[in-house]
Amino acid sequence: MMIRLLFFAHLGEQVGERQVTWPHVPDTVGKLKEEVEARYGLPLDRVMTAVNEEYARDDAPLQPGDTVAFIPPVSGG
Amino acid sequence: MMIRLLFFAHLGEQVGERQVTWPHVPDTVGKLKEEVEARYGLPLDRVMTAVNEEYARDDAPLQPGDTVAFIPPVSGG
Amino acid sequence: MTESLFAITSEPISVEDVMKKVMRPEAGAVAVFAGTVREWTNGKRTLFLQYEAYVSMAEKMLAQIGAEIAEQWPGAKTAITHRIGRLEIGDIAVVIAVSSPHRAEAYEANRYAIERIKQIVPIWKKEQWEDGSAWIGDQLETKAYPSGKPEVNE
Amino acid sequence: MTESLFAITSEPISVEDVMKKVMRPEAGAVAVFAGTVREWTNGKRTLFLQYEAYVSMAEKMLAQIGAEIAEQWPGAKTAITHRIGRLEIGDIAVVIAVSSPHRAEAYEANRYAIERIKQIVPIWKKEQWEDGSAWIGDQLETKAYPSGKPEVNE
Repeated sequence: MMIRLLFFAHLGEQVGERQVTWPHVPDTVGKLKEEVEARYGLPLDRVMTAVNEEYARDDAPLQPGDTVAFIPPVSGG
Repeated sequence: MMIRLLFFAHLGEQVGERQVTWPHVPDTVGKLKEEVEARYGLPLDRVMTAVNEEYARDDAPLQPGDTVAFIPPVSGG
Repeated sequence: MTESLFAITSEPISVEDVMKKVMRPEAGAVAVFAGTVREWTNGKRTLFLQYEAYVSMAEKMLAQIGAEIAEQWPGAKTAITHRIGRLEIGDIAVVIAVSSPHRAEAYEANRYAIERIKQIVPIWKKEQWEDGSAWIGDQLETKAYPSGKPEVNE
Repeated sequence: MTESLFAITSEPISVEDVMKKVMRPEAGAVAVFAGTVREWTNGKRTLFLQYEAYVSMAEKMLAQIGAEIAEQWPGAKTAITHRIGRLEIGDIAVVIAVSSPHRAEAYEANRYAIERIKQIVPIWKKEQWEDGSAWIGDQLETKAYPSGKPEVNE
């Protein structure tokens, strides 16, 4: 019962890893964000979240095996 | 005392030549257009005129040695 | 390919060659427009096109468009190449490249350029359809000039 | 170069390859945008850039932009390639090509694409200046999202 977390750009540098296995499955994206903020001391209020490569809102539910990506404001182009 | 006339696109086909030496120098572009219309039976009312590669109005004067181009509505691009 | 920023050519146009003429360290955006020979127009099939130009004047008018753009969008740099002669379906007839520090000007200036080409640059196309041919510009299938003639700078 | 219409690559981008993916007999216009690495921004000198992407999702989001364009401008066809890794001044970071029967849609759809890329495609750039470096996107020099976050399709 776990999920995979991905951290990009400055988040990857701050966490020190770009992929992390999260050992349990919070009910929602919002709950996971609170846990991640507490664990790494990262403010995630301006960070988007994608579940399995689709943008997801804080009330989106999580399932075992999901990949959750933390996506800071993008700057491509 | 002559000028050179250039005919483009369908005008060149109707006149049968793309360059013509005109044996005298009318006072203005407008006068020249009337003479050319009469000589070749060409309606020039939608045709622009350029004198020495610059667009010119009907009241523009002509000088010996000028090159006058008759420019139908353009369709480049 | 010519080094000139504004050129009429009877050879195929390299889009990258035209782009390279305007790329530079202070520009972060390049907008490019390529006009190609379309097969179908209003249900009529084109077989090929023939373009004719008053070459010397056409190059001057292209350069004038570049100057108008530099005045209207400071920092924008323009290159335009137009092909003449016989063009087949899919061939590129014109390439316009505009570079600028930021993208909004590059798009706007590029679009200005194509509209101006269709107003003031002495180039004509003759359509060869399955059932005949005609010079475009004084035919019913083209737009009329709003004022009856292209705008002349006075 | 990949055959896919929507690609993330760590290789230099060929503008003509991206264009060719959208050229077709029914299109008379191709609008292309190339975003390049600019040396100076607000008086600050960039030495080089580093782009990072969430590659699999970024390609999906590029394809989504192409689908949005096809819906909004029927007849328009889009190809987008974005480069990642280290880019030098003048290098092309992104190429967007949109073909359409007539030019207005090609310009409009192309501009829509670059604005959407900057909203929804998970790609980030890290600026290397003379006096330091920073990820762009949460820095003061970038725009804030009007709504605090990119628009999410719900």
